[in-house]
Amino acid sequence: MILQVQGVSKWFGGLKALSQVTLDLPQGQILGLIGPNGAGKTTLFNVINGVYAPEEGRVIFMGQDVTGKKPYHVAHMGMARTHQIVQPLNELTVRENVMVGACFGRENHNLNEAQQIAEQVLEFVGLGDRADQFAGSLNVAQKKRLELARALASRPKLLLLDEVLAGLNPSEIASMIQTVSAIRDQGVTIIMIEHVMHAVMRVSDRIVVLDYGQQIAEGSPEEVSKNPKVIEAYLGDPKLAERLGRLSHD
Amino acid sequence: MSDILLPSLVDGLLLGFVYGIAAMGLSLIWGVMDVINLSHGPIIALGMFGIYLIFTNTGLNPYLALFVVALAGLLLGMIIYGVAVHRVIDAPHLSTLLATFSVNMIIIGIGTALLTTTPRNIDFTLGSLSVGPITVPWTRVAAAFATMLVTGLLYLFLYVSRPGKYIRAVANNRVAAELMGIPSARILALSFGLGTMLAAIAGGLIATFFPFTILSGGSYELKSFVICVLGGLGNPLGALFGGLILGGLEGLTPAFMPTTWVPVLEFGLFVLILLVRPSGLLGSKS
Amino acid sequence: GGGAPAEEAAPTEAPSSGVSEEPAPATEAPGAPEAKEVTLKIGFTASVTGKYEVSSAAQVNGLKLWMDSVNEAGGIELSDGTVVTFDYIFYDDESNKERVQELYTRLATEDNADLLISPYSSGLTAAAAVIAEQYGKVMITTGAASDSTYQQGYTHVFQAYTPASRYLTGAVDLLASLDPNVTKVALVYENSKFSTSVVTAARDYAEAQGYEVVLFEGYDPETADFAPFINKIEAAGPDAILGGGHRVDGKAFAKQLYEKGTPIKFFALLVAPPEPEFAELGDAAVGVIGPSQWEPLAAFTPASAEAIGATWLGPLGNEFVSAFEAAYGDEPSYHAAGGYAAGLILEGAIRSADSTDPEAILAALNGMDLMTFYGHIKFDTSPENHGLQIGHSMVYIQWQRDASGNLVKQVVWPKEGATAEAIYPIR
Amino acid sequence: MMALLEIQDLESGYGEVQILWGVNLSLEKGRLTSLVGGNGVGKTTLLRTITGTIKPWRGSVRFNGQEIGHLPAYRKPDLGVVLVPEGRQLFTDMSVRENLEMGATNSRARAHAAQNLERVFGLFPRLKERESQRAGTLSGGEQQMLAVARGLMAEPEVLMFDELYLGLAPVLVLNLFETLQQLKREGLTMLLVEQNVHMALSVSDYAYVMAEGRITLEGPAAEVAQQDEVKKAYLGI
Amino acid sequence: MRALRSPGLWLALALTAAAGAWPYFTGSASNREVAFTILLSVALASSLNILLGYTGYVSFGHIVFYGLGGYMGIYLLSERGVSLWLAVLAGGAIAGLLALLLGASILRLRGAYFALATIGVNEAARAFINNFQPFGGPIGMTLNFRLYDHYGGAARALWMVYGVMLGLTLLVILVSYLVKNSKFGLGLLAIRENEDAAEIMGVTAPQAKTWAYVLSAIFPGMIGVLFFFKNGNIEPHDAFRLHLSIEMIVMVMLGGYGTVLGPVLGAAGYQRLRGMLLVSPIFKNIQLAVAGGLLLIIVLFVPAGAVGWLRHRVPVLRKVLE
Ligand SMILES: Nc1ncnc2c1ncn2[C@@H]1O[C@H](COP(=O)(O)OP(=O)(O)OP(=O)(O)O)[C@@H](O)[C@H]1O
Ligand SMILES: Nc1ncnc2c1ncn2[C@@H]1O[C@H](COP(=O)(O)OP(=O)(O)OP(=O)(O)O)[C@@H](O)[C@H]1O
Ligand SMILES: [Mg+2]
Ligand SMILES: [Mg+2]
Repeated sequence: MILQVQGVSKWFGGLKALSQVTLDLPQGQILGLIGPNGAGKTTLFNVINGVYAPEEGRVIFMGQDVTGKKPYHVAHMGMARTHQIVQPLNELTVRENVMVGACFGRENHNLNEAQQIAEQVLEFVGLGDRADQFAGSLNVAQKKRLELARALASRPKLLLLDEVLAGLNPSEIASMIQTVSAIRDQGVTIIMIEHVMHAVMRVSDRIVVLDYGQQIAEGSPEEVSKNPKVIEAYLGDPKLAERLGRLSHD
Repeated sequence: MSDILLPSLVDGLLLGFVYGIAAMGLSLIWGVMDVINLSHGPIIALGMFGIYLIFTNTGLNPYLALFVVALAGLLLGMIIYGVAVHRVIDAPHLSTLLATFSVNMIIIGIGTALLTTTPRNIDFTLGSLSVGPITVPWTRVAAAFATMLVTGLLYLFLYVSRPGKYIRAVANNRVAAELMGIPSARILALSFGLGTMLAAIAGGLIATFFPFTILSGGSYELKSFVICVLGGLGNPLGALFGGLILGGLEGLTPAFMPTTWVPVLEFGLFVLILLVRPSGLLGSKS
Repeated sequence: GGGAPAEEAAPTEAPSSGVSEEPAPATEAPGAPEAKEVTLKIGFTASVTGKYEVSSAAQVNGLKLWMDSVNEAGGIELSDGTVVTFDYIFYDDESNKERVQELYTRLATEDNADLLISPYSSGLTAAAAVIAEQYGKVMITTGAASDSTYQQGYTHVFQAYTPASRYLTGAVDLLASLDPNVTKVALVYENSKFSTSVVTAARDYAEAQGYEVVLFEGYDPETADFAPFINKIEAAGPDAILGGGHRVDGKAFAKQLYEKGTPIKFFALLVAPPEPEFAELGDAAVGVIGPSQWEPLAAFTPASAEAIGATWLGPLGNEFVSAFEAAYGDEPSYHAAGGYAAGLILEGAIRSADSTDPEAILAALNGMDLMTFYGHIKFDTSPENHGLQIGHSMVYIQWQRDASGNLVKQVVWPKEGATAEAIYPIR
Repeated sequence: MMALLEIQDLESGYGEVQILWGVNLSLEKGRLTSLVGGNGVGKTTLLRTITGTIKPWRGSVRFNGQEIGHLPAYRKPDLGVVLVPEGRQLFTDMSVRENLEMGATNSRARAHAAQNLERVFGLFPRLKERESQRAGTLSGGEQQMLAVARGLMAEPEVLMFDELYLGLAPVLVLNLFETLQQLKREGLTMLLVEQNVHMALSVSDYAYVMAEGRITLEGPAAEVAQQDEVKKAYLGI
Repeated sequence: MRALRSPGLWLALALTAAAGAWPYFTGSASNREVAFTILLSVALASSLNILLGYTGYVSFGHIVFYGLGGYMGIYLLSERGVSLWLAVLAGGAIAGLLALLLGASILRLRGAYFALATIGVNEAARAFINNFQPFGGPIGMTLNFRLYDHYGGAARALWMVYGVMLGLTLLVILVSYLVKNSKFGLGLLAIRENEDAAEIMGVTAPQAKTWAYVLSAIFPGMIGVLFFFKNGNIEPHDAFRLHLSIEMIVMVMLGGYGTVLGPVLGAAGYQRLRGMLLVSPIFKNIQLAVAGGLLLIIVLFVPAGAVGWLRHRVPVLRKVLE
């Protein structure tokens, strides 16, 4: 198990954003994390990588208890993430943004190595021709790719992807899915938050569904998509869901 | 010693009101526009001279003159905003600091040339109020009342009135405010004007009981920084509260230790509070 | 620095020779037969901006008035026929130390000033003194009362003011003469260089006279609100208060002490009271005593010079006052008189040296025993305190109401110069 | 039918970089129009130019026959031209409720603010639950709901959405689908800018396709969806 | 080292060295004094830039390090009789130490609150020294003129101090450059742009910030000793003058924050302008207002600072102007 989340709860004032969430993640898998808006998915990421300390429960990463450890601590151990609401380093160039990931991530590269890694990774995500631009001048979709590039540059063991597909058109989604699979094939374990159902269903080995901070379902994509609780809370009316499914699978 | 505690506390608190109103101006501009107004001190001093000049030349009651000074402060602020700040409000971080610093230099430079640094005093008194061991000049009591009134009005304005909410919206996200139909440039000018108006009022009130020079605003500016932290940025009630704490502290400290230690304690405590409650005593936690 | 600077700087290394190598007209060979005119340049910085602006401006006005009167009178004629006139050059020091040395170095080297006057305030003067001494330029200090500057081994710096250590001692004497029964005094002071030196000396003096110092406490220089401090003073229950600091805080202190109705018999305050604008305090000013370097009413005459065997120089007090009023429109303060006196000191030194040679002027200053409208001038020449003023002493004024109810300043001490009896007790 | 908003030969960009190269587009009254196109082709830039956040370089923007291209951004909502911007642009330090109030600042919407508030709370019950929470702490999807709701509060005549569906859970996407139909029935003119080309084309009446700062294709949505180039480029088929 | 081959570094060093050599060529003590003021500002601004420009933390009270260093140095010189060299090192050390202690605590604060805390620290330090008798309390300390004799008399001593100042300034610029072009510097820049994101990417922000703070404090501490040694005396209000602190920020912003050359140009330009106005026959009586007006014009029309503006306007210069 590369990651174990054991009975994690997180409150915001009176709001219990996460309630006794438990999951185990074997190396090399892709875990899909889905659920309605405000279910606590991003919050779970924040707890896993140390942005928030949970009130209850433990997070164990690569056999070490990292509950309440700072984000940079887990980053050094090999955890990287992207942000749903993009966080570019605006007044640095795209390349420098990625170099930060390479320099301070798991492999602790020096500047020269980091620069080479940055070039590779930027090519990989399709931002190669924008390397010298300031990150602030990218548009939102490009910034999302930059997020991914930074995360990859740190050569992570575990990658947390928060809605990387949002804002991409279907053909772009298709290519991003390939990218994600390729990353997994390099041995990186991935947790992926997504609302683009057909994509999650296609790449995930397993899916966890959150609703109001509770784990309401867990299983293979097949199982989860048939789960009535999931259909009610997340997919909506089954008939419409079916139609939606058709639309997405065309 | 106990017989000096009460009078000193009263003295300190009364002054605290005025500190509060001075800080409110700084806090408003800082909290709302993210502009650290380094011309705050000189504007406080201009407020003092406003009252002084009106009073010595026309004999008008200082409290009536305060209305004139307030209005002039508002206009001056809007002009300063238009001339010196607006162009750089979107420029790199801190450019506005330079802009207001230049305004500071200009006001102090011209002010020194025209008004000299001779200490001035308004020969105006309402007598003193004596209750038991406490003797306080009425002017200070009046200033406290004026401050409460202004604070109340400002609070209502910011949190209830429409333009007040616009101010907070523009402060938070200018692009969005424009998209919602809010004329951000005008709103920013208004905010800046309000901030300087408060500074001018504070100066006017101080002038009714302390002698001053064109440079006297400096120490109130410094205290305003402290108070902003005690009360949290952008919140008028917080500023008032912070002012009272500072005033109370200044009043009581001399009873327990040499008076020269007041600033050590004041600023030491200030840093300490910042460390414990990083967004101020009244600010939201974390 | 490497070798180059030392070589480059060689001319300035030895202060005394540095000056003689200057191509200053003053040092032309004495044998020249026809009468020459020599213009000596006086350099200084003034606080055109910043907190010392007012006092500094007065000082500069006084100095200019002296210069104009000397120049208009055709200059100083030396026995060899040389006529000495003066010119000045000054820069703004902004009331802070950052550039004082830069500007004085410029005055001493670029501008070739022959003689220097100090900036206003002890702090700035201390920085300027390093430069004056280094270039071997005579500097008359005025508006700089601290004793410490004259304890650093300087040989070219001479003080026109009565030093801080003797600022308030006369007030103690005055109190003793008014009421032998008073024993409790409070010494309260601005926690800054000048006032701390003054009250520390005054405390020692008062204690030596048998007074009980019931409160000896400073307040921060930025203080505007004295109310809590006054409460503390009241609790200590002194009969007399001595101390203060500068102009703004002094005014605020006096005003609030009055408003609080503190029962006090005697109140002597530094710096603020002699200033004309102190009258703006109205009733709060009445009875306040202030030490002053000089007052328009002080009457030093050639006769008083003779009495102590000193040389007399310059105008009488009333002549100075009317000339000053004619030139600038208002009554001169002691800072203005100090500026004029600094000029007179230079003039006296040149006259007695009968030369413009810097060494000769220096020697004349060391031996100076001069009386002017400003009072007696004599310098300590011991190595420990060289340049310290030992001739001059303070006068003490008190604000009183005259017959028609107007506020006026009266000299109340020393007895010989007094123009009125001191009001006592004041409350 | 008449065009409520008519855009002709519009050119604009950032600094010296030109992004739009003569865009022609018109929104018929009461119709739901969508604008689709790949990443970075200038869709957002077009919306910013229409609202006045950036100034048009050339060309015209007419609303109800009146030229509005030169007006500053804050004048547009008064006319009824409202944008739900990309990246949401919420007042993150203000509460959910205050954000909604700020939506209704223009002169037309003020009077009906209370009614409209009821309505959007009906559409997004989650916002009602979070009424006094600071907008910046909402989840991504909740923020998107708030942005849409705030746009509706402005009582627009023309409502433009930049990436309406971004980050919304499927269940909400379906709800919004219904909502759009409802708004259309009420006579609202809408422009939908989307990456989700399937969704956009399936809900709208008319569609434009944009590439490299120009409109390359237009027509009824169903027809556009059948075009080979569209299928290839955007539908991933 | 790739960094040492950068034209940007050499440009900044060469400009400073050329300006610094000017008094040596003219042999003029007056020029030396002018240059000293400028170098002092360049060094202060460049040090501050490490924190303000690279890390994005606005230290309003940075002058506390200069003041404290100065006090420590003068104390050692006049009361303990140590040599100037030791005093300068001690000044730097005490400043660095204070920054280290403070860093662990106040660097947790963000944005405006950090700025305010630094003001508090400066004022508290000033007020404390004002009451601290070993350092002379309000009277401060004065150096005996004979002390300069150890350094060949006052004249030589001042040339020597100038030489040290020049060396120190070049060192600060070098350090500033090395920091910017190091991995450490990249971490600082990331913190400046978005501290939370930087931490998530693995930048150990608390540590990095603290070291940036310490670095930016050491030099002002050493410079303080030099200045007050030259000045001959030290008093609390001169040592902890908040105004100077603000001027440091102004200089950094004028030249362009976050660049190596920016603070150099900004400080030199600002001091030159002020220096010229002070001695200008026309303006000297209202020099403050005129300087303010000029500053305002520059700020309004070149808000990114000189270097920022040049980099923007003339992209080819980006390689040269770091
Ligand atoms: N800092 C915070 N303070 C208060 N409430 C918060 C905070 N952060 C998140 N919340 C609330 O916690 C809940 C969970 O938020 P979270 O961002 O984890 O949702 P999510 O599952 O990622 O949703 P989405 O799919 O919309 O992004 C939401 O209701 C949100 O409003
Ligand atoms: N603020 C800006 N400054 C400079 N260039 C920008 C800015 N915003 C966008 N751009 C550039 O303008 C081009 C068009 O961007 P725009 O955001 O209009 O595309 P879009 O069609 O909305 O793309 P997406 O579907 O990814 O949102 C892009 O190349 C982008 O990098
Ligand atoms: Mg989320
Ligand atoms: Mg877009």
